[in-house]
Amino acid sequence: MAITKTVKDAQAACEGIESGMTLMLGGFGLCGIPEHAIAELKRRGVKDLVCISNNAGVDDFGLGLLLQGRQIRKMISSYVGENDEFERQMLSGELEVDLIPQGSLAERCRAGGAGIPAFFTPAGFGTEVAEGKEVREFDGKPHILETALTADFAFVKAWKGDTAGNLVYKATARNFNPMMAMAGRITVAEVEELVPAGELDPNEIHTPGIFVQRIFQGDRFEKRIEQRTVRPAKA
Amino acid sequence: MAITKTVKDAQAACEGIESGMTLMLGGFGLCGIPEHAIAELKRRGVKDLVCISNNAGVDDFGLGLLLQGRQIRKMISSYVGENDEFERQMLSGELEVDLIPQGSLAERCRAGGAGIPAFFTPAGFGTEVAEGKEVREFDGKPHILETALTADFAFVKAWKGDTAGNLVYKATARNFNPMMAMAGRITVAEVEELVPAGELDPNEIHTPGIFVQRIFQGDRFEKRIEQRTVRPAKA
Amino acid sequence: MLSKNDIARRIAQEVQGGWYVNLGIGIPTLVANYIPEGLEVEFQSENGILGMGPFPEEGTEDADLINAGKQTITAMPGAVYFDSATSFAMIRGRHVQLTVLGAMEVSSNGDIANWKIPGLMVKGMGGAMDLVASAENIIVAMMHTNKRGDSKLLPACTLPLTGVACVRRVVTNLAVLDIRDGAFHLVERAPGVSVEEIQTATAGPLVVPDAVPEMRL
Amino acid sequence: MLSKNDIARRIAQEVQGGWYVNLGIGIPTLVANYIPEGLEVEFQSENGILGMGPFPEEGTEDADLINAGKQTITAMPGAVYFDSATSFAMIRGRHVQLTVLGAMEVSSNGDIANWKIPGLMVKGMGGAMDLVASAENIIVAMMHTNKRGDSKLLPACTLPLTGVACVRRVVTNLAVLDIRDGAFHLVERAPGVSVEEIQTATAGPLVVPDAVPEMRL
Repeated sequence: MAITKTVKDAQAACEGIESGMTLMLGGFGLCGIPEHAIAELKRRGVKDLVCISNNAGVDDFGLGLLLQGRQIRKMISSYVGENDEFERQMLSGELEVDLIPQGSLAERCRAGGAGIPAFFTPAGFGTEVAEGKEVREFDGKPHILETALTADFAFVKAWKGDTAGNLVYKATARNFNPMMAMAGRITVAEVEELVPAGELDPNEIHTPGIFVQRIFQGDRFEKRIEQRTVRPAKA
Repeated sequence: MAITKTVKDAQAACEGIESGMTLMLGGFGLCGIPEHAIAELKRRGVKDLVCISNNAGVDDFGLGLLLQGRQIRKMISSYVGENDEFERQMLSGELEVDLIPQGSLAERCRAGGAGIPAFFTPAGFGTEVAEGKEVREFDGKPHILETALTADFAFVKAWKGDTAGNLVYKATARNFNPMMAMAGRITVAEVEELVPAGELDPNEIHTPGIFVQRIFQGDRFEKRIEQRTVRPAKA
Repeated sequence: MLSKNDIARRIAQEVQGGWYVNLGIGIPTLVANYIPEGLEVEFQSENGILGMGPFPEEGTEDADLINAGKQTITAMPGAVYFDSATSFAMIRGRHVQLTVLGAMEVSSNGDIANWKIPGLMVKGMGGAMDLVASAENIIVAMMHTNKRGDSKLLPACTLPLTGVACVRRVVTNLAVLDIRDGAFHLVERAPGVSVEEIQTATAGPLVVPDAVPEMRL
Repeated sequence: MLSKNDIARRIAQEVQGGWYVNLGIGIPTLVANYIPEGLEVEFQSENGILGMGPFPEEGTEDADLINAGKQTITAMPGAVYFDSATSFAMIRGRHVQLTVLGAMEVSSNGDIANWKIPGLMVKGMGGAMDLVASAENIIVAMMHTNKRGDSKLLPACTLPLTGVACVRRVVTNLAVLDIRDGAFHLVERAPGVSVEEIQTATAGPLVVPDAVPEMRL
């Protein structure tokens, strides 16, 4: 019988979060971010967080909300443009930042969830990223050893989910969510539509429920667009 | 515009196969195996093959057909029971066999397709599998370094596919097919149903077409069941 | 003395609600039959399914839906299919709470051998090495002695190993035993089996407490 | 002298049928506009789509469908979505035939710097380091000189590197140049631009053949 993962709301889903914890947050830019979890983290006021997330939101949405409240001690990201407050805190030294290549970030999260403690990748060889890391040649090409990332809590956002924690993402809102779901000690999924176990096609699930400990349906998603680029509508 | 991968049949799909090549073949037991490619390999009579496949088929189906014709020089597998001819050739030394843990086999194929030349895994530490391999502790636990696998040709079997090479597998017939599709220099997909690009939901594709170089619709799949276990039908 | 079904029945008692469980081929597969109705437990089969159900009704079997023993199966509501890399990500990443598997030999430091008899049997390890290297909670289900009557609970394995220092508990036709501090610790006797019988059948160091309760099935 | 659109137009000439192409932010994005109708080329965006199409018609934009520049986009027939790990498996595993990206500096041994100006700009490398470390065919699209008029084609990069010895070809507003044997090799001049102008604007070693054809756009 399927294991029930449902919790009432973001507040219940964040039970046990403490200052100083390491969190993963899915999303690329503002696309596919766990908005409700971020709002709840802001409400709780937990501090000294280490946040692993590809980006850092914008000033007034996404992780920018936690930066405003100085709740984040350290960011582990690949790209943090588009956020003035972030840049200010980083350049002033208030915020610790570990910038790592996007593919290595994705793979390190997957590795953390998959019990692979380390792997070799060519990305970053010969750059700052390689400093202090083991270098080894394979097929005559230098690679660096990267280690797995895990988190106390991982927050992901999906399109549909079922009570057993199975998740389906929509379009490019998938991005980092599946790997982060794997790598969280406690993984919290917020979904636009929550259905009973058995309603999703088992062949079409992106994240198996085994990776998800808590799931809830968000009551309203803003899903803000960062760069609205369009062409004229045809008559 | 989508890149067309369609070829006429198994014969066209196997163009360029030569004796001595390394092949990957998807499937678990007889479930999800590339039947048409195997039949074509038998017809061509190519020899000295290195076959990477989780299993070796049964005496008269799957890779057993190539074993009968002594076409395989070496098998890289995790489990090879259920095949008398295999056992005979292996014990007599006619067939070289490299047995590796199933999870390491899957991950090594994925690594080969993903440009990860090597990774650490706990599987096999302290066993024959670890002989000659680097051992390193992470979090106080010993791991061994495993390297990526690639192949000259990878043969996979999917349920549905489109002309751009996108694949959807059915149920547990997915198994090793997605990783092997990634790891083939030339990946050949045989599908039960081939549709025009655009007909599959882009959100529900298991193997993106970028990993597939040739695709064809098989004219009849036997899909033999290895262990038919049932309970009485309800009245 | 327990039947194979009784061994499975006893192991089913270990299973807790909320657990994902991987059952090996043979006796372990039978464990699924003894999980109480309504207990929230999902079975993983490493070939690519979570939420494995019973065998299909005759006539509904599907060649594309099998378990790791290559048997036709069904999927429960809430089931999910995935590829082999994802499957072992679950296993290696310790997302599976319990692994039950068979063995040819188990040693008193928790080593297990179950994949090879040199020169005789070479079926391969399948997923067993990944499972034993990763699982935090491994129960071995097996007969206490082999067909020749020799103990399968040894001071050290004689066959090629599947994994080292990984088995926590062994359930046999004679007893439940825990492994710690380099010894087998007798936990329960099978109904009607004496401590002496267990001692005789156990070649590895065996610690027997003052009271050894009989199993309740 | 080429406009940004002309640079993109010239790079589009390099694209062959059957190729998967990753276009970076800025000038590279414009390349998609100049691919001949009917050429079988698919664009990958590393945030998780193959088969990226043009911007959506006004009113049909979808917050869940963006490219790596975070712009709303559409999907072509045959498109597919995937996660970031799979996306970089494609890139690292050399399944993408061409990568076009911008740069702040390129050196004559093929090093590239495009992610950081110490103390001033710290946006991060995004996927650029994975792309340049893995792609077999990298074209840099950029202006020949920066806003202060300094050459961006240098004997050695002064900014923190994105990758080493990886750039094969550079297309600027002045010229097409190949990189080999530690030097820039002039391949084509922009219409109306003299070899002397290119020599003046190139700080790194430049090899000029006897005849330098003008680009045809």
